[in-house]
Amino acid sequence: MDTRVVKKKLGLKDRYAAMTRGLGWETSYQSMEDVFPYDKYEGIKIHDWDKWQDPFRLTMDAYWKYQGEKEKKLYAVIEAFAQNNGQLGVADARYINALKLFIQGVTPLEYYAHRGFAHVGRQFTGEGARVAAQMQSIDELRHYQTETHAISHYNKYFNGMHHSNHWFDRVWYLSVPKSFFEDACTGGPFEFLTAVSFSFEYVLTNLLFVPFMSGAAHNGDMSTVTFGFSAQSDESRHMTLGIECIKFMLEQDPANVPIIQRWIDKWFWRGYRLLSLVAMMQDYMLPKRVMSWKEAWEMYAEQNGGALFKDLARYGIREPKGWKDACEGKDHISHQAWGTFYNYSAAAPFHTWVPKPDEMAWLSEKYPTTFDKYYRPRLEHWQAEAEKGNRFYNKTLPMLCTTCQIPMLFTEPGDASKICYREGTYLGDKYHFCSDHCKEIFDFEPEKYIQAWLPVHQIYQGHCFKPGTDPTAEGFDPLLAVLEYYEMNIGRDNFDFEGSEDQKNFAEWRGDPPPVPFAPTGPATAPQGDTK
Amino acid sequence: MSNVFIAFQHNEESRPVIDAIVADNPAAIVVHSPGLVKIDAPDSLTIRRATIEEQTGRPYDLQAIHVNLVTLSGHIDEDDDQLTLSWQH
Amino acid sequence: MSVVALEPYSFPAADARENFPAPLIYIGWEDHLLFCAPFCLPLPPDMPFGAIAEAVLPGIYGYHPDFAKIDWTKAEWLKSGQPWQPDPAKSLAENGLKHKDAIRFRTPGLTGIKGSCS
Amino acid sequence: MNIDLQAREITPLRQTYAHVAKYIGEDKAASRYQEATYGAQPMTNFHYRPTWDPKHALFDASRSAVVLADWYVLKDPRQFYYANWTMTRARQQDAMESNFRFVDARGMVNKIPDEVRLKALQVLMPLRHAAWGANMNNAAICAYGFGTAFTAPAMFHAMDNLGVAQYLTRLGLALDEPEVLDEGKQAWMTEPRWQVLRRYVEDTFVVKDPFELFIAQNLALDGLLYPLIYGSFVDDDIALKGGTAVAMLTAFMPEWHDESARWVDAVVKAAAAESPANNTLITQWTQAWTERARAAIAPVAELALGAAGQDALDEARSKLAERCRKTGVA
Repeated sequence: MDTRVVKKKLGLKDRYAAMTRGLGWETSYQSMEDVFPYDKYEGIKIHDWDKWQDPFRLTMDAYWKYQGEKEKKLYAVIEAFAQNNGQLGVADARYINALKLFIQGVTPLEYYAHRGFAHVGRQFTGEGARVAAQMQSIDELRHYQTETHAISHYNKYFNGMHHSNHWFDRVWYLSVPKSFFEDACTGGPFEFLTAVSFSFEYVLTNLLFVPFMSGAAHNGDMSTVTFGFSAQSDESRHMTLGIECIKFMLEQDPANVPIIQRWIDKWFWRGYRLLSLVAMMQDYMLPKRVMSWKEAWEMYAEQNGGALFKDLARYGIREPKGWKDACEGKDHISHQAWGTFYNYSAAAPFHTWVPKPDEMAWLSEKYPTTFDKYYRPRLEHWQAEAEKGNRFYNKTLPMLCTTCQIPMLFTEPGDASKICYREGTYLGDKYHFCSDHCKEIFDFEPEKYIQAWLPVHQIYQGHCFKPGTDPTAEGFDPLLAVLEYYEMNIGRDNFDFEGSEDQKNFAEWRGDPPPVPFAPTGPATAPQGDTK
Repeated sequence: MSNVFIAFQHNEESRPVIDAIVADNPAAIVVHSPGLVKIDAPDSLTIRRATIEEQTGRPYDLQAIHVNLVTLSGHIDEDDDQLTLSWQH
Repeated sequence: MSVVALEPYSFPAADARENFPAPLIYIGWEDHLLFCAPFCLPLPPDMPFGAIAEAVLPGIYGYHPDFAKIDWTKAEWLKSGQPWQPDPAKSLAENGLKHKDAIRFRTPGLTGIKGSCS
Repeated sequence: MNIDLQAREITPLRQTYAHVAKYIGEDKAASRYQEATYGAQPMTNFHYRPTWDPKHALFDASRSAVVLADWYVLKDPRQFYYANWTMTRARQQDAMESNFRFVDARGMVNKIPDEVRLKALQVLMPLRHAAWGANMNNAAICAYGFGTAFTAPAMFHAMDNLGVAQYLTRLGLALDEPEVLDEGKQAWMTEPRWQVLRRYVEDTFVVKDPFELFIAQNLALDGLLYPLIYGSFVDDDIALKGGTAVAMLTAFMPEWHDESARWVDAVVKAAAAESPANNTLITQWTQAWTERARAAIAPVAELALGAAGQDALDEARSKLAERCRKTGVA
C-alpha cells in the first residue's frame, strides 16, 4: 500500500498551466508549419508562446459551473417574462424598435465571433491563446442563442424581427455590421484578435452593452437587460483576452508595433463607424433615457480609452488615428444616423419617428452646441410635413462609403453643414469614402475592399430582385422589387411608427386609448415647420 | 493617474462583493444606474476573498464573481485570494 | 500598400463599369442635409447634362421647399470636390463624366430649413 | 400602471422566426434548440475572401467533399444549444466534484495498489494529449464546417474534449505528484508504443475536409479509444483490482462518450443517406480511418491490458462496426 501523505497543492496559475499549456506538444510527424499554417503570414513575430498571460484562468469544470448558473438565472427571467406578457410592460412601443435593430444587426455578429474564435482557437500555435479563444467561441454562440431566445417572445407580437437572419445577408444597412465582421474574420488570426478582442470588445463594447442595457432596464425590459448584462459578464473575460493579446504581441518583438498600430487605427475606426447605429439607438430609440450617447462616449471611450492608450504608450503605441475625429463626432453621429433612417424608413424593417417635444428638449440639453443649430430644424420640418400627410420617404438610393458601407451621411470634421467626401482611384476605378480614415483603410488593402458587396451597387446590377423579376416590365417599381427580395412585410415592417401595426396593437393589448394620428404638439417646442 | 473600474449586476449576490470592495478600497466610488453598480477607483482596485468571506460568513470562491460581473477596465492580476485591477502608468 | 495574404489574393472589382447597365453618377446638393446623403444613380452617358436638373433632380430633391426656388443659371457645380462648369447641352460623356464620378451643386442663397443647412 | 392582462385576449402574430419556420412550419411554436440552430449561419453575399484561404468564401460548403442540399439536415439528437449543454455539463461536473471530494475524504487513492495506480497513470496520462488533439480537431470542424446544426455541436464537443483532458489532468494530480503529467507527456512524445497513435493524431491535424476530420476523430478514433480505455481498461480491469477511485474520477468520460456517440452517429447517418456519392465517400473514410485507428491503438491496448488487449480492441472494433452498420456506412 502506498503511504504518501500530502501532495503538493498547485496554486491557481500553476494549476491552470497544467490544465492547458501542458497539453500541447511540438509535432514531429507533421511539421508545425502545416499544423498551424495561418499564424505567421501577417508578419507578427512570436518568439515564445510561453510568455502568454492567461486571462481569467477558468478551467472547463469551473466554466460549466458558473456558466450553468448564469444560464439558469437568465432562462428563468426569459420564461417569466414570456409567461407574464412582459412585452406589454415596456415604457413605450417605440422602444421595441431598438430590439429590432439588435436582433437584425448585433445578434448575427455574435455568431460571426463564435465562428471566428473557433478558427483562431484552432490556429494559434500557443495553447493558452487557443484555449482562451475557444472559450470565447462558445461564449459568443451563447450570446447569439440567448439573444435569439429572449427576443423570440417579442417577435411573436411585433413586426421587424421575423426574418432577421435573411435580412442580415441582404438589407442595405445591415451590410455595415456584416462587412465589419467579415473584414475581421477574413483577416489573419492576430488581426482578428486585435479587431474583435481589443478594438471592439475592450475599447468599444461597453458602449453597446452597458448604457444601452441600463436603458433597457429603465424602459421596463427586464428580459433584455438580463441577457445584456449576462452576456456582458462573459465580455469581461473577452476584454481581458483583448488586452493580454495586445500586450503579448507588443512584448514579443518591436517589429510587431507598427503592424499593431495600423490595426488599432483601422479597427478603432471601423468599430466607431459601426457604433453609429448604437449612438442613435441610445439617443432616439430609448423613450426613457438614462444617459446620452455623448455622455456614454465620454465615460467609456474618452476616460477609459484614454487611460488605456496612456498605458500602452510604454510600448510605443499611440491613440488611434481617428480618435480626435471620433471624439468630435460624439455631438453629431446619433442625429445624423437617425436622420438617415428617417429618410429611408420605407426600405428598413423597423419604424422611425420624430422625437416628441420633451424628447427634443432633452436632446437640446444634452447637445447644447449642435442639436438646435443643425438637427432640430430638419426634425421639426419633417414633423410638420408629416402632420400635413406629407411624411418624407426618401426613395432614391444613397451613395455609400466603400469601406464602412454607411451612406455618405457624415459631415466634415469641424463643419457639420458639409458632407465629407473623399475619393481615390485604384486600377482605373474610382472609390469613395466618408472620411480620411475609411479611405486610408481602403488604401492599405484595396484588393480586399474592391470585392465588397455594396448593397446600392448590387441593386443597380440587378442582383437584388427575386428570381423571375423583369426589370424591363411596364410599371416596374425597383424599390418594391428590392423589398420583395428582402422578404419584408411591406406596410407592417417598415414606415413611420405613427400609424403602424405595432403602435395599434400595443395600445389595444394594454387597453390604452387608440393612438391619435399626429396628436397636436406644443407650439413652444414644436413650431409648425417651414411651411411659409 | 487614471481610474480603473468594475461593474456588477445590481442584485443580492453582488452585495457582499461590493461591500468588500468598498471596505478594502477607501478611494473607491460607487455609482448606481438601473440594474447596474459601477465602482471606480484611482489607479487600482483589489477584491479580497477574505473580506467577502467576512461579509457572508461562508467560504467564497473568487471565480464566482463571474456570475454577476458586467464589465471592468485595467490590467488583471488574479490568484486564489485576490483580484487586482490596475493601470501601469 | 497591398493586402497581406497567405496565397495570391486578387479578385475582380465588384463594381466595374461593365457590371452595370449604365455608369453610376453620385450627386449631392450642398447645404441641404434634409437629404441625409448624396444619391447614387445610373445615368446614360448620352443623356444631356441639362436633363439632370430638369428631369432627374425634381424627382429626388423636389420634396425640399428650397428646390422650387433654385435658379439653375446660378448653380455652382463641383466635380470630385473641384469647381466645374458643365455644358448643359452636351452629354454626360462629353462633359467628361465617367463611371462613379461624384458631382455636387451649390445653390447660392439657399441654405436649407431655417438656414440650418438642412 | 396596472394592466389587467388576464382579461385581455392577446394573440401572437407569429410563432417563430421565418428562418426557423422554414424548417418546422409556420404554425408551430419552435423549441429552443430549433431557434438556437436553424438559419443561424450567414449564407450569402459575403464581402471579402479570407486572406488565409482565398480559394473559399468565409463560410463555404465546398470545403467538404460531402454534398448536402441543406446542411441543416445534420441535426443533433440531443438537441443541445448552449444553455442545456452547459447545464448538463454543470450537473455532470457536480457529480464529478462529489467524486473528487469522496475519493479525497476517504483517502481512497492511498488504498489503490501501487502497481494498479501506476498502470492507470501510465495509460491515462499520455491520453491527455490525445484528448487535446480531439479538441483541436473539433474546433476545426466548427470553424470550417458548414451550417450551425453541424458546427455548433462540434464546438461543444471541442470543449468537452478539453474537459476530458482536464479531468485526466486532475486525475494525475489526485493520484500522484505533478511530475506524472510530465512523465505522461514524455511517453507520448518518445515511447514507441505511443508513436502510432501520436502520428494518427498529428495526421488528422492536416486534414482539411471538416467532414473527413469528423469521421477520423469522432467516429473512428474515439469510437475505438473510449470503449477500450474507459470500458475494458478502467471499469473492467482497474476498478476490479482496487482502482475504484480511478473509475470514479473518470466517470465523466464513458458517460459522455455514450451520449455524444448519438450525435456522431446521427450526423453520419443523415449525411450518408443523402446520396450514394456521400455514402461511398463516407464509407471509404470510415473504413480507412478505422483501420488506421485500430493499428494506432493496438500498442496502447497491449500496454493497458497485456495479452487481453487484443481481444478488448476487437470488441471495441465490433461495437464500432455495429454503430456504423446502423448508420448505413458499413
